[in-house]
Amino acid sequence: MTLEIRLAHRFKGFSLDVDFTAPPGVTAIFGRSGSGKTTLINAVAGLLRPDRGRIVAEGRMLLDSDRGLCLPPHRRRVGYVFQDARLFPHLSVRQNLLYGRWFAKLGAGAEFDRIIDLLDIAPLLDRRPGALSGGEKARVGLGRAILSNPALLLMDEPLAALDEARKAEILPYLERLRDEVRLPILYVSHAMAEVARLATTVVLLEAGRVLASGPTLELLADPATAPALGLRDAGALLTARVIAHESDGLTRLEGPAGPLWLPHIDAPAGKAVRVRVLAQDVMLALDPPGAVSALNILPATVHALRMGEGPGALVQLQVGPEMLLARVTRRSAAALGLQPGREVFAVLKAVSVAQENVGGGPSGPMARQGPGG
Amino acid sequence: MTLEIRLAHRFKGFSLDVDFTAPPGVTAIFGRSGSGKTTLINAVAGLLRPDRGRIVAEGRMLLDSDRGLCLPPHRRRVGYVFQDARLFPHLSVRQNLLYGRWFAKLGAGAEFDRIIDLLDIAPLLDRRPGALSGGEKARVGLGRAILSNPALLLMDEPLAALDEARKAEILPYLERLRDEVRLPILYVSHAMAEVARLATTVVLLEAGRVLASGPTLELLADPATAPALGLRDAGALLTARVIAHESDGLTRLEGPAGPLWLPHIDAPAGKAVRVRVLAQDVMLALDPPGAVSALNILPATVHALRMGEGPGALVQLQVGPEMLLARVTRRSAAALGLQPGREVFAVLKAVSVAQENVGGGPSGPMARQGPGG
Amino acid sequence: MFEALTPDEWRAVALSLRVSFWATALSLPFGLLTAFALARWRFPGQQVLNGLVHLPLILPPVVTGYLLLLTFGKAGTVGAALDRWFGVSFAFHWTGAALAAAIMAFPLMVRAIRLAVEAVDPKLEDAAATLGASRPWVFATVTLPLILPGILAGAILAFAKAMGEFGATITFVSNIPGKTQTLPSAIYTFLQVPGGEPQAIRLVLIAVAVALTALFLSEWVSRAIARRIGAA
Amino acid sequence: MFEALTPDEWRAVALSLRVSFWATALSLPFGLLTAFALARWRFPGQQVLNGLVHLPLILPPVVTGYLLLLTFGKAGTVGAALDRWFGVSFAFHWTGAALAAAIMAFPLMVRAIRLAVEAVDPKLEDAAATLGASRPWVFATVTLPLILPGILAGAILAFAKAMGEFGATITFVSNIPGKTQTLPSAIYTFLQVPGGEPQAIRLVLIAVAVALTALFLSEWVSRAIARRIGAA
Amino acid sequence: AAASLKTALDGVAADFQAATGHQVTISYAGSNQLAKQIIAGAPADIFLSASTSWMDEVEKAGLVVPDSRADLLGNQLVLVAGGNAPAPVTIGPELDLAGLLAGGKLSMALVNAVPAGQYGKEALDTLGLWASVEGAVAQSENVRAALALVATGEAPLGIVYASDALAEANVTVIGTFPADSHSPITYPVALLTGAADEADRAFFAALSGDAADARFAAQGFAILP
Ligand SMILES: Nc1ncnc2c1ncn2[C@@H]1O[C@H](COP(=O)(O)OP(=O)(O)OP(=O)(O)O)[C@@H](O)[C@H]1O
Ligand SMILES: Nc1ncnc2c1ncn2[C@@H]1O[C@H](COP(=O)(O)OP(=O)(O)OP(=O)(O)O)[C@@H](O)[C@H]1O
Ligand SMILES: [Mg+2]
Ligand SMILES: [Mg+2]
Repeated sequence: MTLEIRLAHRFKGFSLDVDFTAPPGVTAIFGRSGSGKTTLINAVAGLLRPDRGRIVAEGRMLLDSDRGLCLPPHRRRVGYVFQDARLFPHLSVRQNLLYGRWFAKLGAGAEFDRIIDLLDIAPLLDRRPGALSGGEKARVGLGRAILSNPALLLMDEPLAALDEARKAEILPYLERLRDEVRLPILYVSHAMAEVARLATTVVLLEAGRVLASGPTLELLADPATAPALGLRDAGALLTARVIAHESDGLTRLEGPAGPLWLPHIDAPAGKAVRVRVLAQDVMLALDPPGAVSALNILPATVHALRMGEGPGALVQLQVGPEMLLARVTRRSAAALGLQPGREVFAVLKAVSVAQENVGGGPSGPMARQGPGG
Repeated sequence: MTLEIRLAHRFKGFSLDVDFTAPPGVTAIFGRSGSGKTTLINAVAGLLRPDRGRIVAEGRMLLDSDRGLCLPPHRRRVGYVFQDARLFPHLSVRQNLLYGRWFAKLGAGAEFDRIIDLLDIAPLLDRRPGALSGGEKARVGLGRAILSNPALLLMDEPLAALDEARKAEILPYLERLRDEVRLPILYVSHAMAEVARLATTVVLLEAGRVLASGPTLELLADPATAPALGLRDAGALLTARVIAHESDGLTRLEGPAGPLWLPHIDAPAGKAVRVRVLAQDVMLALDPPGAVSALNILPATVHALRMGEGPGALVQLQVGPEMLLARVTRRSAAALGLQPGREVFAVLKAVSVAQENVGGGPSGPMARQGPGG
Repeated sequence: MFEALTPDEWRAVALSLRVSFWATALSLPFGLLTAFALARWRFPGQQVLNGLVHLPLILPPVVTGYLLLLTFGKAGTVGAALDRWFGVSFAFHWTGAALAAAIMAFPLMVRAIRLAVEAVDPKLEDAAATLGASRPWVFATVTLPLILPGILAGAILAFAKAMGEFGATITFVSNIPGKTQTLPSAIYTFLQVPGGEPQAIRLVLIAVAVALTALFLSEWVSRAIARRIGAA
Repeated sequence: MFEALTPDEWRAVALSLRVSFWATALSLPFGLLTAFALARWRFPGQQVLNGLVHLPLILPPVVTGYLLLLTFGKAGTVGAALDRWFGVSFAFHWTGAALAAAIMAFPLMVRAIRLAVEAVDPKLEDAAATLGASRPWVFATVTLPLILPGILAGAILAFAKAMGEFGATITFVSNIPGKTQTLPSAIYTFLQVPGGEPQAIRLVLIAVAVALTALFLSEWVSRAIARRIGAA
Repeated sequence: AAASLKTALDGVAADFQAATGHQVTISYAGSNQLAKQIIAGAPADIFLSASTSWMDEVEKAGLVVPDSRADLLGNQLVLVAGGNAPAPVTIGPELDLAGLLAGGKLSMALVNAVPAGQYGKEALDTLGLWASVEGAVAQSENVRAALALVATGEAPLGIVYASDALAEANVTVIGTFPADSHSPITYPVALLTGAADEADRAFFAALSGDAADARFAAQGFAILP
């Protein structure tokens, strides 16, 4: 499902002016605090009527200011996870969760139990939201939106209040939503790891304007846009297929870039996954290193080099047909004589690929790494 | 300033029972959603009167339920950054910020301008908080608490709603508060990177109980507690002294563990800093690798080895007098024949040490890495 | 003085209860609507409506009663029309007493509900809308429950006022025992005759007891609601 | 009928304004305190206080006036004491009219303020406390501004009610032109004599104009507050 | 009927009911209110007013059965005082009313609106006393309230009907106004045009019967022929 968004709106001291198309899958809205992310999402939900704009969701016209059309929020079928949870104080947690289902004429079914379980909110069901902890509120808000059976999911920093362990449990579920239910999702987040894992597309906002937008893979692997997304999160995505789960807990994958060994991935053999490799986790060597703890050593060719303002450099590597990004110091770049065309070896530790950096391909099945490390 | 906290409180379905002492500096309260972090902090602030308890802040008795003593919140001089910002809707942002100063009989001075600048909220000063964005609210709440001239700072996920860039600007300021003003801080966060950088002490809560507590350095370098803190964040801290800033943007440091080259650190030569090295960023080799992009190669001895439940293993290394933690696959551990006593080389890329992983030593000056990478 | 109620007293009590109940119950929907219109909407003539609602408070009750008599009486334009088309007659009937009480109590009810409506966070209503609730459903499932304390406060004020209303009632529908003689009218009559005080005091105590019972009931309900919303 | 006001009418208007103003102004602090006590505190006898506050609403005004006479009159216990100790006398004085109006309006004022107090989020008060504000300061800087709409609503209800109050006033302090003859008393007088209606209507229009002016002023202030709190 | 007649009239109605079995419903309110209601179409059969002027209004509206109007009752105007055994006075032009008040108020019903007040003012005018006490007159909504002011000691003196003063233990009648100092105090009664049946006429007749006279007299009213 494609989502076309064109909006212009002015507040005193702030103006939003965006125009982009979100292809099926997860579109991450990325930007600094105050850049207009919530404003944008509110307009999609119908909670803000922009000065001008046009929003089309798979042919369904949600808004067209030229024709004076503006679908009211309740007919847009969006599931909105608010930045502030906005739970109904007069309803129990259970009633909050079932609120949207009631209008969708669905009851508490197996789906309900699954979400309760996933979000670990079963003990809260009969409580009022008033005295829930911050993270509990966030989880209930998430559950409420998902359970309302939306045709489009809007999530405004849904996981910001959650601990890493909880996030690691919820992310695969969101991937499944994206892939199985094929639910388009607009996802606001500051955490690049989440974005890189979930998002098919990234829209980078700054002061109400779209600074860059495009497929996540390209943006993150592009040395030109990576700094804007945060150097620490710069990295490229490799595609691969699960070959076998080995006895010592590693999974062997095979991709266009070559063979990979990663900590156990919870996907059956044959499934396609994508693996995010952070630029800072890639070490370069001129010769294949000997007895080292790194399991993945990929022959590569330097494709481009971009010197930073500081002591670092981003190196774009051609690994087979795919691109990999490496971040090294300028000193090392000089020492190794890196320049386009130079043949090197990319050294990559299996454990460096953190749990949330392996995910199902945008249209493949989800993949999950097992516990432990 | 030492903070002694002993508390017992029961809600229906949840009970808090903690007893620990927070030494001077930042004490991080770490724990999953619903583990009682906010409840604990509320009790310290005097907003919750626990069933039983005793809280002493550097000799000042804030609470002693045995003697029936309970200082009201306004006489505790705590600066509380709330998880929900709790800005006063009827006051302008400026008035919100100055609210506490009024009671501390301080006006808007140079300090005020500095904070406004740091938090980048100058354009918001004359607005009402109602329509601020999530991150703007968080920043104003942070400023309000800091400006109230507190004797003790309580921060409940103060940076959760902020983007990485903003965080990177604010963290050094908090370090400075910790070190220059010597303000004791109770800091709730889910982000281990923040915790590792700021905290002198970590208190790990689970279901209302203290699971582990102690100096950050020890807890993070201890293979036994690291999994509880999140494997991705496991890592050890090396102490070092800035030696020189070199022309290519690197800083040379010298520490008990040996020489280190890191991206530019914003601290004068001679200053002590601490450097957090993530376990997953350390590669092990039996022989010193040749032409590689990694700049730091430290000879080390395996001190302990802890196999995980999955495919990974944590290796505790003795590097000079200090400990380093490395996370490798079990397969690599076997291939390299790792076992206590084994001599290896720890390979560490300069750029792996992310900006927020270098900070001033708990009692040293702050250190900040420059922009770019 | 504390012997059982006489049949006449019973009738006055029963009538007062009936009048107050219907005055409160039937004016509630209008009170809600008016409070909503004043709190949320912007329309021309809003301030006129606002002034109109407050009028019964400002006017001496006898004036209100007299105006009612002129409008809703048998000879009054509205009264005659209602009688002709719907067979509803207020004149010298307990329904008229209820109308008078409702109108006198209306400003109190509207203000209480309006304050509550103004305190509702529209963000919660937005949230309900994104979950598929249309305007009326948002109102029924979110707004209404949230303003319940205000509605309750408005209803109890209206009920108490209706129990005590006298000036407009006696002017409009007179003081006919068993038909329009409410407790306050009965009290008034006793106060008008020499030596009537003891009976008047009896009736005052009865009126107070009835109204306070309603008041305490409403407090209890209101606390139950607050407890439910508050926590746990 | 629309010629300038006669001196007598002027006196009635001025007196009504004076009485309503003081009745509202002086009962505000008590109203605030009572509303607070009812909304926030728990103490024995709370429900008794609650009932007491509502009493003037339930009782026919003449009864309230009569009770006032018994308590605050020259011979009444409280009245005598006040007269002896403070030289404050209510009997046949405009202060008595203000007292009567204040008491009649008190339940309306308390309810409005109480609703507003109950809607204040205690978390904001907590936040103020951690920033160093003691209880009274929290009240003055956070609670009070937040309940301002409620206070305004309470005050305007009280003012309007005071402008219209008649039964209790005339019973308590009688009707002395220029001293205790408020607009409603004057209106009542005209309504009692055949052919007095035109003059009564004149006075009614004056009363309505005065009260509506106050009402619109309060609306305007209240919107200004709401706008300030709401956004921008 | 006028509210002040309640005690007596209730008795008359009870007697009538016992004798004839006809149910009598009496609405007590201010004469002005009743008159307006009758003019506005109230389903009343008999009007017993405390003032002639309001009966005139009803008559003007053409609602009175011709020739049915009669003056049923009369009353006397008295000066009452509170406190212990005040000395009786003779009411005449030489009475030092202001002196008796000693700075206190003279409690009356509304002198422009309520009949008792109107008669009182008329009497004081006739006696040339009005000017001396005008500023000291406290006017109440009705006679009962005026009496209450004296009974509670709020005002030292009051001018009320004899019928009202009779039952109030806390006041003493210290003087009766000469009958010629004011127009005769009468309570007119009339059959209304809405009255249809025999029972109405029967009760109308019973109002001037002996049993009724006794009841009215017991309440201090004067029976007019
Ligand atoms: N007033 C209350 N009544 C009942 N239960 C409460 C109350 N306040 C908190 N709790 C419960 O106590 C537990 C701890 O809450 P707390 O707010 O301290 O968690 P937290 O560690 O801050 O979590 P988070 O990271 O999600 O904010 C939660 O399960 C919460 O639901
Ligand atoms: N109703 C409003 N009136 C005026 N300004 C507003 C209004 N709503 C939002 N703004 C301003 O518009 C800008 C964008 O707000 P928005 O909430 O969209 O930011 P955001 O990208 O969601 O930020 P955050 O990450 O902090 O939540 C902010 O500067 C905000 O203060
Ligand atoms: Mg936002
Ligand atoms: Mg919390």
